[in-house]
Amino acid sequence: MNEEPKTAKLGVNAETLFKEFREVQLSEFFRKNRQYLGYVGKQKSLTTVVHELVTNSLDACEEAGILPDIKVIIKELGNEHYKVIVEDNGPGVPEKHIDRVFGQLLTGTKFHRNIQLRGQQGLGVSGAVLFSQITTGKPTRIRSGTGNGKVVDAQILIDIKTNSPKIVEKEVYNDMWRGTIVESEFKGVKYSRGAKGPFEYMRWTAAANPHAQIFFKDNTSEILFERVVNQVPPRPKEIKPHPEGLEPHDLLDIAHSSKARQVSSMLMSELSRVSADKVREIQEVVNTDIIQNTLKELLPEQKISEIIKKSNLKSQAIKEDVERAVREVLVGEDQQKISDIIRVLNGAIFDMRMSPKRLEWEQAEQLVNAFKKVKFMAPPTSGLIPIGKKVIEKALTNLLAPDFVEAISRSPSVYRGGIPFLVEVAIAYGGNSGRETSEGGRKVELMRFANRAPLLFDAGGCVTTLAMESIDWKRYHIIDLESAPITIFINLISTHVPYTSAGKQAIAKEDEIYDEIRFALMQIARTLQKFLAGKRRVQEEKAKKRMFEKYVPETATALSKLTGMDANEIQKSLEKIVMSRFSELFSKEELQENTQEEGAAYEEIPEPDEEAEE
Amino acid sequence: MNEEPKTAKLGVNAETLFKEFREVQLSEFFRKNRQYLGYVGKQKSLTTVVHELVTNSLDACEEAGILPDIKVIIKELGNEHYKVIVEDNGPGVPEKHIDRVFGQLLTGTKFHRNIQLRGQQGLGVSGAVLFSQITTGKPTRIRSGTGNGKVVDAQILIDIKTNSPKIVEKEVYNDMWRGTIVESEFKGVKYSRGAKGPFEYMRWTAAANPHAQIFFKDNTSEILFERVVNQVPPRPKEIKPHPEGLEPHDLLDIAHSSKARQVSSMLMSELSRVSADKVREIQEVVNTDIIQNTLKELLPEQKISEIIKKSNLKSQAIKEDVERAVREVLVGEDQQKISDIIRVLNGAIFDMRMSPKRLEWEQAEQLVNAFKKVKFMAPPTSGLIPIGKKVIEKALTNLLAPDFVEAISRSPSVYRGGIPFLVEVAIAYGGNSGRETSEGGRKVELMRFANRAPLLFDAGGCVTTLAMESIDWKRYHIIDLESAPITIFINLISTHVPYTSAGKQAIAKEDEIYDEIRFALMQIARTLQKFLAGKRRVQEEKAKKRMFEKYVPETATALSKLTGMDANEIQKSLEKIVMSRFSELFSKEELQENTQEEGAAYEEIPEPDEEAEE
Amino acid sequence: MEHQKEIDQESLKKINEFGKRILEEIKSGKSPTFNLPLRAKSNITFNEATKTLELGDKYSTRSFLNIAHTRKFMQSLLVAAACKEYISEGKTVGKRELYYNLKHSLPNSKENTFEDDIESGSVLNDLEASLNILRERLHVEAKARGSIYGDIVLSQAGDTFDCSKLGRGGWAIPGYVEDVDVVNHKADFILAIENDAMMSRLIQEKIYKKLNCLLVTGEGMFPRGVRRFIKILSEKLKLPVITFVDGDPYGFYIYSVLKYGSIELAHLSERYAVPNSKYVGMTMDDIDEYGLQNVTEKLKDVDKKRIREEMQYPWFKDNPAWLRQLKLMEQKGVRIEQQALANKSLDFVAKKYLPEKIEGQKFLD
Amino acid sequence: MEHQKEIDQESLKKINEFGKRILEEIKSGKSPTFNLPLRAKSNITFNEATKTLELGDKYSTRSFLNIAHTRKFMQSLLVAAACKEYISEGKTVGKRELYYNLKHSLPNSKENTFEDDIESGSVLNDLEASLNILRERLHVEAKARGSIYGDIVLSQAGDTFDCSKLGRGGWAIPGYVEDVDVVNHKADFILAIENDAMMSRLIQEKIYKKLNCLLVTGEGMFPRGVRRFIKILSEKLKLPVITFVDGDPYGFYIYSVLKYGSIELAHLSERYAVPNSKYVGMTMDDIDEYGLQNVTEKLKDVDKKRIREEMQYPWFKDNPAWLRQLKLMEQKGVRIEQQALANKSLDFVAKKYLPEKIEGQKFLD
Repeated sequence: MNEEPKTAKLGVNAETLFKEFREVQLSEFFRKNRQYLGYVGKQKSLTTVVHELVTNSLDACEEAGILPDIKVIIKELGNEHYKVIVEDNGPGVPEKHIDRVFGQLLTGTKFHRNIQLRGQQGLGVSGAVLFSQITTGKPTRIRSGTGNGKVVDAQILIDIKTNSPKIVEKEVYNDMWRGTIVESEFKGVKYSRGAKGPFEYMRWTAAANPHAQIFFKDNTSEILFERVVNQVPPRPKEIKPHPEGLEPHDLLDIAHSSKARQVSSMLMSELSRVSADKVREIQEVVNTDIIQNTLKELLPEQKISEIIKKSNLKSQAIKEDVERAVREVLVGEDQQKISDIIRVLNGAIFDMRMSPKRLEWEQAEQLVNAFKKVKFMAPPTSGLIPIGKKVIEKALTNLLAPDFVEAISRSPSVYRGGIPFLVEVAIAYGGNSGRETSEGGRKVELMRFANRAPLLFDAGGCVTTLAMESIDWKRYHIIDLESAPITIFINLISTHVPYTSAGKQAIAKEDEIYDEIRFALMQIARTLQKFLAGKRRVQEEKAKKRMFEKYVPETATALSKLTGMDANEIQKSLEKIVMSRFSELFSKEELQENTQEEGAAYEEIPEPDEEAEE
Repeated sequence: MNEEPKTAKLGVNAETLFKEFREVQLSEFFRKNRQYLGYVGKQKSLTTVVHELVTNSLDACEEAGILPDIKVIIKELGNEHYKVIVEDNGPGVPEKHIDRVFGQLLTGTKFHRNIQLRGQQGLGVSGAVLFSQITTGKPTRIRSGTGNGKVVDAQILIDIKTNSPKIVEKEVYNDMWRGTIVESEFKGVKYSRGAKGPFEYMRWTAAANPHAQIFFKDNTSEILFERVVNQVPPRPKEIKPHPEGLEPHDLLDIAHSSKARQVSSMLMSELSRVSADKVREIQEVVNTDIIQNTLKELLPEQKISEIIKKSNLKSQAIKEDVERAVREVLVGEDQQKISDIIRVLNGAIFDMRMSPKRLEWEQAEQLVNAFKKVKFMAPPTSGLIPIGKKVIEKALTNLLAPDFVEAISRSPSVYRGGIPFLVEVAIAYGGNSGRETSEGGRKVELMRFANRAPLLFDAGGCVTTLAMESIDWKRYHIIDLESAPITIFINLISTHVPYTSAGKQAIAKEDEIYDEIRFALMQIARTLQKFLAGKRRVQEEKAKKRMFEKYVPETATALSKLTGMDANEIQKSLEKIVMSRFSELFSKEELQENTQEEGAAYEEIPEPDEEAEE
Repeated sequence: MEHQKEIDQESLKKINEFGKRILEEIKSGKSPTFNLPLRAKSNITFNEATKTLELGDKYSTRSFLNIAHTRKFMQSLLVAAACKEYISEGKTVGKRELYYNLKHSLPNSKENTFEDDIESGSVLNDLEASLNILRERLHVEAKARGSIYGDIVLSQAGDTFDCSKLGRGGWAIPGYVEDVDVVNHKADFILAIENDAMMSRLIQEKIYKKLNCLLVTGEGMFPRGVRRFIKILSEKLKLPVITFVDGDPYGFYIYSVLKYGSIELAHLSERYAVPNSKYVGMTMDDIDEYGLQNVTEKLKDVDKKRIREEMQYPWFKDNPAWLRQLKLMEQKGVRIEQQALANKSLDFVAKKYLPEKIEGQKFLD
Repeated sequence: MEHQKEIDQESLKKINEFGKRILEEIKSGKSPTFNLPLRAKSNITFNEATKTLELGDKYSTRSFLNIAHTRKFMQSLLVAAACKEYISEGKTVGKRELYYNLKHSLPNSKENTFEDDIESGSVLNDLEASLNILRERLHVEAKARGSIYGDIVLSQAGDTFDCSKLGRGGWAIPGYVEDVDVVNHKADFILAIENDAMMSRLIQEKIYKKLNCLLVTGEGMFPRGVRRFIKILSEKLKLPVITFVDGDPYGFYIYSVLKYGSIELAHLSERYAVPNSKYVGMTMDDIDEYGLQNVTEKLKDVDKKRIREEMQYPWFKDNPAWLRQLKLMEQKGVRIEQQALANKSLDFVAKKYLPEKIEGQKFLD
């Protein structure tokens, strides 16, 4: 088989092959791969549309500091054919941006910012427009006013071949109205009021966004989820990247676009948690490695250590200090060798005074490696805006009218070494908690959220589900969680939610997130256990008394046979003994019980951090 | 809660919010979402690199009719740091295209063509370049010659912000060499010789591409998978879309860019399996619907039916024919009404003579609906290039030296109503078939391929696995498939492989594909069963004879005790009886057996179609 | 002991013939074989006249040259030879003793003549059927479990003893009873009792005097030895047998095996079955008749399954009285034990229940 | 029968005192209680001097007003009252008979006094321990299973009978043996045999004459009644007991229960345990000594687990000879049954094995 392989008869050369070479636009890519955008399955596709539009509205309102007022209307137009209208009172989209916001994929304000938002990839609204267009051929109608007196009413399509907006019709008229209405049709989708449909999506949205007023209407009914708190959550702030989460290419990017003059000031101004002290520490770590690697072949190990020890690697004048150390340690050695070593070192030593524009990959890599060896403060959490313990409790009380509810908003933490997050967990018991079963009973319901946006699909592999299932609920006397009237609410807040897949419907099992959720669940479960125990106690005491009374006659008869004494008399004496035990006990027990119910529900729960509250 | 919600103190207007509005490039999107390209997990990432580069080489060779000669070299450079070199003898990339082929995402020749190729999305090679760059910061080195005397040697990066190529270095020198060498470094990846690593990937590639010569080398060893057949597979042809698989937006696209003058000729020239007859049939179906819908409110049902019956809806002069039918049916009715009806109908009737450029969404939808009601021939299969029964058998024999091998290349079929595919299935038994276990035994191995490209990951949900597991192997006397020395080979050939996810590692369970695989598996399993049965028979007869002999002495002794007759004599008589039974039998059985082994392995298997063979 | 000699002579004759036939086949160069009656359901019929299970005349043939038979063939000869020896030496052995006695490894092999006593037991069953001879008469004795009490004087192996003069206990029925003789007796019938504690109660209450009967218990399911003993007594003395067991599917089964035989031993029914047995209790009617509703036990699933099966038994399926019992049990969903009668009073069973039912001839048949 | 009267007088006295104490507590308005010795492992010790398991002096208290005790308290009084009645009337009852006798529903309730005989059995155990009196002496008899054979004349309930004159069978040992008297006997020891088929073999081989012994079998694990009977015989006649069981963890267990008592009945060890028992076989050494390698059986997992447990038994754990047996068994991985001796020849056990070992005093102790 080592002979030269023979080529096919029809030789085709490279030029011919590349005749059809062309660039493909993202819009065309997604047209053929709509599942990447979540448009897969008839039911899920419709829910995805609602999700994208509502998410966008809520984000916009919050960024502008407006209390959201959202209307969602779903009209059935025919078989698997629906119109979806989503209206908000947000800041509106300026006329000059409307076409690209709605008519071009991967544009927007969020993708490149390190900020906590529901949507993040700039594919949301324009993706919905694309989906509408490829199922109905029709444009999406956008009405938007920014409150400056002008309202735009436009019909927008995406030119798929070029990924650019195509305005089919546009009218601008005068009105002070502010807000956005998106109106779009879809075919090949299916509406259901079931567990994974738009209605349920909005109900969950209401639970996690009690500052929003939400109106929902479908072909058969309408419902208003009223606003529960009157305060807009603080605007999420952009967080500077934390050194621990960076990869070399990220750092290079930052360095090259920084306005700082020196790497040292670049690190301090562009990254979070990097102080002047830390810069010096980084410099020391980087250069220790560099000196060791550079001199490895030239000097014995012990000499290298001496040089490192004698150099002040944190110094501003690092090159001079290293040079001095070399001379001191090698004093008496061959002069030529000494100057060779100094020359080599000078070329390698990392000087924090260098310009960030000149930073190269290798150096960025050295810095990133050093970041891993230096201990930084946890990233700032000012960008994380939790819903807050009390607000969640208020929202769930309003929504479920439960017998028991408790929420925990945990302090921020980081995962994968540098990405800040916090979890909020709540449990509601009784009332309308849980999901109604077809037999009219109730079963447990897990409400999952990422940055307040509901996650309705792919519950199986989600860290929230895994954490819930990992709890030994029996320990908390919840014998059969599956069929308990319980709603479990879990919200992950993060600048970067680690979804398991492009579907953005399940959160990956990062250990730190898993542990935080578990911890919060267990803490609330303990309180719930106490609540349920208190409820049970009165019942039990009553049952006890009845039980003693039941055995009295039989015992009396047997004892009468055994002793010859009159059975009636024995019975009366025994009854007296039982009664006296309970007359004492009942008053005492009932007292205990009340104390428990008042106090215990909230004991042991630490006050949430100031920061975690709005 | 019905009061006007108060806005947050710091009102932020829309203009401020859109200050940071910008377009994001695909390169930046994938930089942040590399998992979409298969770069997830240290081991899998490295295998993905090899997959993308090798796939590209093979596709290029085949398109150019060249017998592929592929070299893959993996060098470990440090901890989780590797260099990958893939060299082919393909047509090469012309100098002017090199930068975009390797340095820009979503460019290439394949995406927009309806053709069977391993890679399809134009993200393969440039994705690998991107992955290299974001883990090492280094460019990828490309050397390519088209055999015209010039060779380009270039170092290429992707400008992530703009998704455009950046040539770091480039040299062009004179040489007649033809081929391409891609040389790239990766960090944060891991090489293993295990089940899902590059070595196994290349071994599988050799199994499904016996026309390729494959050389593989890692840090510890090298191996050459020799070419088994000396013929390049026919060049895959572009297949025109089949009407059954189209959606309205596809049809619009085709119509608007067609050079045909009329819709009728457009349908015939741009789609496959649309004849003039079929065009007339489509016209009839479309217009039956149109007439019914248009006249629904105006005429009684029975009159409408009459009109439809009297019109020759297949006619070229359809509008005239409809008008005549209306006049005939409504003769005697109010003239004004008749002309109203004719006017309305004239505006609605779909006339195949119209220009395709003028086709609108609604009409495209009408056509697509009609496509579903008309029966078309299955799509042409000229674009499907199977490996072929004999070639697979040759390849597996070469690779596994099995005791038994049989392959089936099924005839083409369609799934989802219009997408052509065919499956090729083989089973090898004995020799080096199966996978070696850690205890030195062997267990079943499933080799999965899509258009000859190995699928190493996500076996769980793949239709191949599901089909294999659905077979009741016990029926074929393979009692414990799991630990049998069996290799099952399944290759799906299709112009559009229905992957379950963006990872492109598992094929979705389309019923038609599932059934075809099952059918082929069962057919081969029957032959295998016969082969194994034949093998067993000789063994069994020998064992039988030994067994009879074993019981003779004991029986003789007992009978001696029972009758008083000498034990030795009884024993001799018994031995004679046993021998005479087997002297007859052995010659007969052995004869039968030989017949079986020669003939049976291939009986009952129909000759494969001409088309399915190369 | 003369008696014993006759029995043994006949057994030896049959064994010798068996060996001789096989030997002759071998001599003539044929694969040696022997026949045995098919003991499958398809070959078992219920003889309405004799009221016992009987084997039909289907035979199967064991052939040395059939790979599936070879080992069994050899084993059959081993057992036959051993039995010949036991009879000649006048010894009896237990089933497991037989196994151990014959177990050894085959020449040049790790394989044993028998790997467990299930193998030897099954060969013994075959031989019993093939020779048409009781295993006891091949000197393999049954399990010893159960006892007899009452006005009867028995003799065996030279001893003579009075079964009403044994304190609170009775005579422990041995595994081999072929040679038991009755010296004299005073009894009108035999009362076969399921439960040993009920036996103790009836001994205490001296019912054997009151009702003139012999008490026999097998402690649960009557083992072969006890059934054979009852059969011998009832035949020799022409005494009817009255069965007193729990009112549940298992009790019914004990009764039906005693009376009709079992499928496993259908080839020996005539030597085991006691067709003149009658059933006195417990019945489903007893529950209401005697107010025992509170001391019933719920049927388990296995009971319910058994009821369905028993409804198909040839002796039950056309017997309205028995079908009524089975249906009643299914309806009520309960069973009633013999000892439940103690709920009335300890001596209720002896003072009222048994006299009333036996004297009133309130039997199921 | 005078004997019987004395026993009953003492039992009645204890029961009456029990009732009286409880009545007085009720009269004084206290929650009525009674104590019973703790029958948990923590309160059971092995008395090295008497070689029996003994209860320590830890007590637990049953109190009517403790919700966990109330039902048991009532049940204890019911059983005590019933036993008083049985003794007075001179009747004995079985365990299950007791249950049925006392079962009825509580007033205004669907609940019964006892739901099953496990409940009544456990109350009976408690009462036995609390009153420190044998259940047989409360007239609740044990399960009747097992028999005796040999040169001994017994009397019970006015009957006198010779246990060597009972044919191939023996005397069926009844559940109540408190009143058995020995009229005369000719025996040097009692041979306690695990397996009833081995008993039959030894009767056939007339070993009781050869070795001058009484043969007793309990058909497997010796039931309470048989153990009590052996204890009475061995005490009255001052005869040593030699145990002959299978060489496996279960055989060792049968031996150890016979000799030392069981945890369940630790409170009654002095009335059951026979400390002068010795162990003659089967031992692990017998396998090689007598060439029985081919008739051993593989240990099951449950056997292996039991070996580990038995190594911890107080009477084995410091006994090198026994530890050696257990370790040998573990090493060999096999067990050896009594009947495996038949592999040598049927009479091997009687002609060679037992004479050799018993006359040579080759015992384990």
